[in-house]
Amino acid sequence: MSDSLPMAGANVQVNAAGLSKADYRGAPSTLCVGCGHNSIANQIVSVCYEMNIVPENILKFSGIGCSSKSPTYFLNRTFGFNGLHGRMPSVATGALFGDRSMRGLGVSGDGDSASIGMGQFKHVMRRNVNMVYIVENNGVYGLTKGQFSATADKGLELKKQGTNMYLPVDICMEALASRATFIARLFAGNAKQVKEVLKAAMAHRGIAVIDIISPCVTFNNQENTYYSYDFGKANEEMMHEVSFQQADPSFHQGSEGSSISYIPPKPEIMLEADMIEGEIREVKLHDGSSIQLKNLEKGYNPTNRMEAMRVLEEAQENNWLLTGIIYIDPSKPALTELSNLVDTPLNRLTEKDLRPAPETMAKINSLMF
Amino acid sequence: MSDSLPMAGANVQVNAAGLSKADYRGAPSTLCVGCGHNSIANQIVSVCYEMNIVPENILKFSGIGCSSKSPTYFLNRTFGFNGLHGRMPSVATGALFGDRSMRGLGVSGDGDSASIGMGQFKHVMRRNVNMVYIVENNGVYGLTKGQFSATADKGLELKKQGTNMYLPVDICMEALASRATFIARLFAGNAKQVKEVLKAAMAHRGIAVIDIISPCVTFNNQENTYYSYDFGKANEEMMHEVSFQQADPSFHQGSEGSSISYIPPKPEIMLEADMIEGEIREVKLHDGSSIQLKNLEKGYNPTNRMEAMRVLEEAQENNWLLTGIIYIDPSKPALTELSNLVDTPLNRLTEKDLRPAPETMAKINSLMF
Amino acid sequence: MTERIVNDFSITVGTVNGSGSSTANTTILRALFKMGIPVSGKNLFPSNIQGLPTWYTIRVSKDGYLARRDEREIVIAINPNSFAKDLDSVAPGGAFFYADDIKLAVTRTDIAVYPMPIKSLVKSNPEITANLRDLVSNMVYVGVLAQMIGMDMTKIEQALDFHFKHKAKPIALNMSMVKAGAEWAAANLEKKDPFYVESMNKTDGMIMADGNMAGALGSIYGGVQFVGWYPITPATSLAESINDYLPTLRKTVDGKETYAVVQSEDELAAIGMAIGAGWAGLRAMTSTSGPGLSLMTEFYGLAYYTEVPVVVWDVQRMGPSTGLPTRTSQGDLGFAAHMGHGDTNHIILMPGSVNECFEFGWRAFDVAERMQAPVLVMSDLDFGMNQWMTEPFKYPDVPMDRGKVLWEVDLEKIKGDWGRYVDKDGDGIPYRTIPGNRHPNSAYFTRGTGHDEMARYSEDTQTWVRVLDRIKRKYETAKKYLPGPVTHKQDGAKIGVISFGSTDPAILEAQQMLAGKGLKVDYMRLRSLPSQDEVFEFIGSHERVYIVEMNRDGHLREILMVEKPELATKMSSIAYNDGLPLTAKFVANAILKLEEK
Amino acid sequence: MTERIVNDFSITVGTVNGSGSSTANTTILRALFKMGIPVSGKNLFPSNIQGLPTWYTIRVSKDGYLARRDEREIVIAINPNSFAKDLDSVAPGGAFFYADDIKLAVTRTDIAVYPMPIKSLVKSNPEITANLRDLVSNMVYVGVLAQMIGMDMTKIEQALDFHFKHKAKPIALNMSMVKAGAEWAAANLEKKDPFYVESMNKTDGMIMADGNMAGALGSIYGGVQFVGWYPITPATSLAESINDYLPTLRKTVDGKETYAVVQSEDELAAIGMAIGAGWAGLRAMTSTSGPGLSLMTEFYGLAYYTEVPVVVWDVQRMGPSTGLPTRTSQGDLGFAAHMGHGDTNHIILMPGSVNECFEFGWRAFDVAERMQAPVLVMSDLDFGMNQWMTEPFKYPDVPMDRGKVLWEVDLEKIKGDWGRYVDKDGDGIPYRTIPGNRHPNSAYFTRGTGHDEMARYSEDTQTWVRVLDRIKRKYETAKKYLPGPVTHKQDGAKIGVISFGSTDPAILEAQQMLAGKGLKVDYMRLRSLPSQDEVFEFIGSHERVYIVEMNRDGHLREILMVEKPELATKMSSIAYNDGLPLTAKFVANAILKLEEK
Ligand SMILES: Cc1ncc(C[n+]2csc(CCOP(=O)(O)OP(=O)(O)O)c2C)c(N)n1
Ligand SMILES: Cc1ncc(C[n+]2csc(CCOP(=O)(O)OP(=O)(O)O)c2C)c(N)n1
Ligand code: SF4
Ligand code: SF4
Ligand SMILES: [Mg+2]
Ligand SMILES: [Mg+2]
Repeated sequence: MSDSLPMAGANVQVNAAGLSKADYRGAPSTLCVGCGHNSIANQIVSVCYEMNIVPENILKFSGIGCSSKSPTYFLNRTFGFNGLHGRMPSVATGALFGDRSMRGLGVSGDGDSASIGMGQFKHVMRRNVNMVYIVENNGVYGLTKGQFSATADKGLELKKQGTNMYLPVDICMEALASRATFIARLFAGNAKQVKEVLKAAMAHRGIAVIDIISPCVTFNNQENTYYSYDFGKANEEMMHEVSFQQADPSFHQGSEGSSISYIPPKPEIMLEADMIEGEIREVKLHDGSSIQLKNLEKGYNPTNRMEAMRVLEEAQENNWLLTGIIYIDPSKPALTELSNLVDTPLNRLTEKDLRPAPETMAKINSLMF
Repeated sequence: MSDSLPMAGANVQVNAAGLSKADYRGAPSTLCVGCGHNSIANQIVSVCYEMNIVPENILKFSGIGCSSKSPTYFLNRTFGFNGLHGRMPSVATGALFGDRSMRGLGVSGDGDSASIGMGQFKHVMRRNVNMVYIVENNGVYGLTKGQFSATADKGLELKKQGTNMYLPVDICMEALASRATFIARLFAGNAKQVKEVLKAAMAHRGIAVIDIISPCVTFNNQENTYYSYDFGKANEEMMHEVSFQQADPSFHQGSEGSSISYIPPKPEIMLEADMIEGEIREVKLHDGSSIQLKNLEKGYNPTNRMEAMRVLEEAQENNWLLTGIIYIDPSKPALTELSNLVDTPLNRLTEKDLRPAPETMAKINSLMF
Repeated sequence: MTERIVNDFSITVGTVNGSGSSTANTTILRALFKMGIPVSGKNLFPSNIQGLPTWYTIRVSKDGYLARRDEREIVIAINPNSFAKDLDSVAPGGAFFYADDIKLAVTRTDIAVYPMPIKSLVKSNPEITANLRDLVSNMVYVGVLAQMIGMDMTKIEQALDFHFKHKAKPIALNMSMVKAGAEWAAANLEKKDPFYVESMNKTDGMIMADGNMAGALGSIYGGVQFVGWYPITPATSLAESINDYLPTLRKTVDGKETYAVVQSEDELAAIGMAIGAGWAGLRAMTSTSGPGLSLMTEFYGLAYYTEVPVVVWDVQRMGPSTGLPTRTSQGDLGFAAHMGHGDTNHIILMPGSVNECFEFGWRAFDVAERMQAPVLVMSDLDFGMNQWMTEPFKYPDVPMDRGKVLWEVDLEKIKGDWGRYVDKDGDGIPYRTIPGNRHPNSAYFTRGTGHDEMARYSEDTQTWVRVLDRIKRKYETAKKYLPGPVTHKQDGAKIGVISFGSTDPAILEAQQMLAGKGLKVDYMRLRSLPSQDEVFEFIGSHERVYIVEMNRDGHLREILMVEKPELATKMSSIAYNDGLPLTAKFVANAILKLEEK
Repeated sequence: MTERIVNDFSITVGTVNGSGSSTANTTILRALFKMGIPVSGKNLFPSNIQGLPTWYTIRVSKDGYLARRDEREIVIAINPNSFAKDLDSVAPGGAFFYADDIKLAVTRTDIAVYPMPIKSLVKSNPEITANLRDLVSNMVYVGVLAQMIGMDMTKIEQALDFHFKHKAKPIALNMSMVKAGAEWAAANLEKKDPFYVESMNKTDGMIMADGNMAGALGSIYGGVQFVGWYPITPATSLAESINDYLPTLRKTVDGKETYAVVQSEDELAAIGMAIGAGWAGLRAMTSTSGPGLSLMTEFYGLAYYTEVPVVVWDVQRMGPSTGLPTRTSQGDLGFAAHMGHGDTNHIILMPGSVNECFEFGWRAFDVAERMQAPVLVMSDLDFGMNQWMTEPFKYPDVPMDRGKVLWEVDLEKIKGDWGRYVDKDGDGIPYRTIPGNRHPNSAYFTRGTGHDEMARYSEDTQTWVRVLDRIKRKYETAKKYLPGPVTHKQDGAKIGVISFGSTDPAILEAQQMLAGKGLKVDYMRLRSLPSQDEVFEFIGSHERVYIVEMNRDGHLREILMVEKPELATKMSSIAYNDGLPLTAKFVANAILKLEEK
């Protein structure tokens, strides 16, 4: 309704598009406090504001999952389609033909893209669809309460799940194999880098795949929640016992095994200082585990596929979370540019453009035997 | 019926398993004369015979396509499941738990595995399911009469399809990204190499992905059929005009555009002499185009992932069809070995093994509040 | 010899898949059509590319009956592997032509038998090089047949001229073999059967086409803008024909395209893309057959609940499962009517002729955009891949209906006061905006999860019920936008027949057969679901109604019974499906048998 | 004050998702149960993980009624965001407990109002460190409530003891807050409402469990050997519970496993794996909900036509599309009955209690292997995720039925003379061999394409019809292997009610309500499809029959009408679904209203 639309008041700061930051907001988040996905949504708002993007010139897409709920939490003035689990790519592919002046902005999860959505994910990259494709990667199915996704680390232990036996799908390696034209890996807690790379991705034509490690503060590695660094050692055992109705696979099990009674609110994990090129830094997660962030080296050339493979392999061997723009190929035309479409957006064409002239009918009939 | 079973007679040659070659045969092929898939089926028969494999110890799987029809044409005495388009991996994954002493032998196509089946294909590799997974790769959908598959070369032209705009999916690169434990690429016409590598694949534990280039003599590049090297130049134009009811995208089109009236039988393309390591050889196809076969270099180490990526990239840049065993990792346990299964095949367990004892019931009930 | 039987029999050619006989068979069909004789041609082919037995059957019918017949008066046997079966299949008193290089015994004496020296005639023509022989050899039987039943040679030449697009060389080459066959027959064969053709004028103003091409052209005249598709028999040629014709019919003068066709990686992606495009304001479609339709289930439910216009063609083949990919069926109806988990109801268009395949091709978009709903067009293999005589395609007689769409100007007029799922007009159909609309109030969020009238996420129970009930109401409204049934009455008939789709010619013919036996029946052909009142009035006003359909379980009857339980006991099912197009005889016998009870 | 109302009211707690109140609520439920009072607990939660309003409602019923009630006699408000709504929802004369740190006005005067100083009580306990406060604060309202309605403190302690598996520390900690609440209430609150609990013995010998755990245990006692699954609410805990219990219940003495559970990449793979395993002779299953079921459509049709035993659990949630993932429904029935393109018919088991979830857990495998068919077990969120009082699980009373399987010895006996799809016994069920059988005649080729009795590829029309008709016959045979309906009669009743699944308690209660108003109804609960004759005898012997179900379109009625058109007009639909479990009042009122007409 018209009154729900935020309008920039007289003394509100506006960008070059004449819009205030409020014009880029979404609905309030219903995700967990501290979820990495929230900070990404915030960065999207900032990026669009700072880049003076008119929200109506974007199309939002997502699949199903906590991550896929995100598009509700940014860009209220942008059309959005929250589709089916794993099927964001196909919906986006079709929709972006409607008006090819629009850029797609998709948010998916690791379950959504690497498990059920693997096929569509691979093919949308191959087609170089004109969209930013963010994978909010937490190695877990958040919305269904903590099962392994295909990007879960081998050896990870989860309640009710046991130990993950498989090596993780590497989103960036998959993107390389499928010849995505822009590939980056980021850590949600590094807001500055997220913002910078998102800007580059928005400016790219064609598909920009961004694998953002976005820890699930509620389920990932929950087994070890009591090792969490900001919880006092003294209360560990107690917290554990009190907070979870355990799913103990033994005869002593309670009967409500699958529900989690209490989820302690946690602050978002954010880097305290900027990282420089090539730097390696250890970041603690809420569950007490840590990740090694490594920025790409200065002078790294992201236009060389072999190099990209090399750094990904190297990072994997060293257990680094390599961040930055890993590969970029600005030369390949996006899908909508491969066809020779009329200038008018297809969805503004009218009967006159779309229905062949009456004269053609007789000609067609004459071809039928 | 019992009389349909071929039995080795008194003076029939038998292998160490006491079986004659006839015991490995399948039904007569209904594929086109000269189809690469036929020669692969023949090699499978030879390999199993020569390796003294008891046919009942194998399980055959396939999806849908000309290639996926192949399992009917070998190993009549082997259980087989011709499932759904693109879904061979899941059926095989479940079935191989029935009796884990069996090895799976799957035949799929490029459409079946790289288009509709991409997701399952990627995940079956990640799980290291205990099967040989052959992709009979012709860059085209044979059974539906010649559309581009996801492995079609960029720039390829096909009748009714126009020009392929996308880079091909590289089956071996995908296998590497998904950490398949045995990866090879072959050319169906190099019977000797197919046989050798198939033997190695059968002997491997876990998944052995074999990308076999297997030209579709009927549809691939059919536009250029009249350039075919063994058809006299003089008749080219005539042959073309006479043999196809053209699907000319113009007003002059006939009305039965989609059917092909006549398919000239063609001999299978087979190498005339063995190739040596590192050799590069040009092979002409029926459609007049040619491929550059390159055998892997002597001394190539197939246990190094980075090396494997390098040779694949290099081959791709040089337009070589690189053949041989590209990668192998014999150390990873197959899926059925990851669990600690009982020795008896699961499908031979009886009620005694499967139904918990009556005493347990009271105990379970006592846990319910 | 018995009396001459003119223009009323069937010709069946038994040949080998991929052996090139389709040019020959089409030439016979086309020449007969050009002689003014109503014909229909059906290809009974295996799910294989080359080497297996295939039959092509042509019905020649002075009365204009187009249904398949089981009886084979003339059989031409070219395939040694099906020779015995083909010989067996000739109706007593019929004629059997065969390639004389097939060294098998012809044991029957109740038919006329004509060996044809195809191989030697071809070899004796010096113009034909070795590699062309197989190709043109089929033309010999065209010539022999033409001579024996009296086909017009000039019409054969015209047929070849059309087929080879006026290219002199192949026309001459093929024609030379036709003539060789005819001359040899004239010189060597004695007519021993009663079957003849004679020119008439019953095909004037008619065309021949297959349903997939018709559907493709219809879609183009309906302004299709986006096609996402995945190959599957027998639907493939629909999308391929769209691809073929689009450039000529729809490119702008400066060669730019007003459409996009994407061959997707599978059917989930095909419909996903089409839904995305439909949501973004394009006339969007996909085409598939049974297995693909099953895969589209989840997305179809999404389109239903999010109210996205999209057209899905189901060119049916024999299921369940992979089934018989090259056999026809109407077996998807029951599934399609309930497609998607949860409560759904769907709009289904059911063309009953190749001409209607064209018409529903464009109309489907009007319905989809008007109703903001997925629309399923159910064709089948018989329509889709066979040649049918039909009325010429008619240019759409109504302007495009783009439904309730609000663009920038519209929003300005109403001051942006708008909600995506508000039922402003009380007909269950809300208004929609289209992505790309730059009005700051235009955007809304589309989701398959619960939402309220403003498209906001909602888990409120009453909102859920309200929205779902409103959608149901929308499908009531739909009835007035859907093509109604077509009725063929007979004075004083007390029993009725209801059917849909490609059974039409068999039933029309059966109606005459039954009338011949003194049984009058009224026949109503449904063209869409949900059904209009008319349909139930028809049922109500007859003593008994037979619902005829090509499936095992009688799906249409089930649907109609559920829609009107009061009339359930009036409806009897005649459901049968062996993969072949229905015959009039089957229908008439089935009705007679049930009437006797 | 009015009269005491004992053991007959509802308690609803309005709280925040993820805030830890589920331990508190379960403790109340369990303590009441241990007091011998029939209870049921239902969680009404949003599709989110943390932060949104959630309600937990407990029905206390001396008469043993387990259905949800709309009336809320006691409401405990902990969530500021739903405070107003919660306050509004209290029935006149009811009681409202709330956390006194919520600074909102309590405006109603027709109810008893009890503020609770939760925060300050927790803070004042020195044993509770800051980070534990949120966790245990919910125990305060347990204590306050216990004091005010007279709950037995020892039962609460027992409940906590059970919950925390006899671990002293958390038990003591939580109990201290319960006591603090109770003591504070005793000292500060004056009883102004009429609601009390008193111990009774009506839960003796009963258990409480949720349907997913019951189904999981049932599957394990049914010998499940392979589970392929993909997470989806509300089905997830079924597979997870199997995973939990398998090691204890089914590992061999030397720690080896007799089963495998694979979390697949999606639902297509989940059912594909299960079908592969079922084909290979394992008792195989998958579990899912609506969207997953839609995705399984193509594979389900394959299992139907290839005759592979496999069990699929559909724990229904609200559809169409993603719908309301945390709300209950019976809306998948119509779709499931026709699942898969082409002609199909399916076996559906419909448990009507948590106990039957256990029973059908094992029975489903017997049916699937006996019938060589996919079997769908339709549960729903209300069963799956809520706590139900139920009879203890009963150990299977019949040995496993592995169906018609031929191993090596069997084949030797019959000299290998065997065909996979031969109907040797005339009941439509063929014999099968299992991969791994080493007899040289054992192997056959399984395919979704046309096949003959020997499992050979076939496109022959008659073969196709024969095989498909035989499969249909098999489903006639099925009826005798399926659990029949359960009937609750009332002397002299002329009208009947038919239902299935989790509506059972509401209908049983409605039956009593109606009897109270002088309307006698017989009630039949269906437990499987296709339906046995008994069902139609029931319908035939009543003047009218109301088919009650939780969906919009009345799917069960549609199915029954189609099965017996002669009785169609006797069946009226009472179909309603707002995502909440049905109430007796709704059912009784709906029937009364229709009876008045
Ligand atoms: C077809 C289908 N299957 C399963 C589900 C249930 N489901 C909802 S979200 C989800 C997983 C989401 O995981 P991910 O994409 O990693 O997102 P996250 O919640 O971790 O951000 C699943 C399995 C569904 N909605 N649809
Ligand atoms: C769900 C589904 N979609 C489409 C088809 C139709 N179809 C049959 S085979 C095939 C392509 C096979 O291509 P490929 O795997 O490359 O095998 P080839 O015939 O080339 O050997 C398709 C699309 C089908 N059977 N099922
Ligand atoms: S469950 Fe995990 S992924 Fe989902 S919102 Fe909470 S923290 Fe984020
Ligand atoms: S169509 Fe191509 S792939 Fe299929 S059988 Fe013929 S040659 Fe082989
Ligand atoms: Mg995730
Ligand atoms: Mg192929």
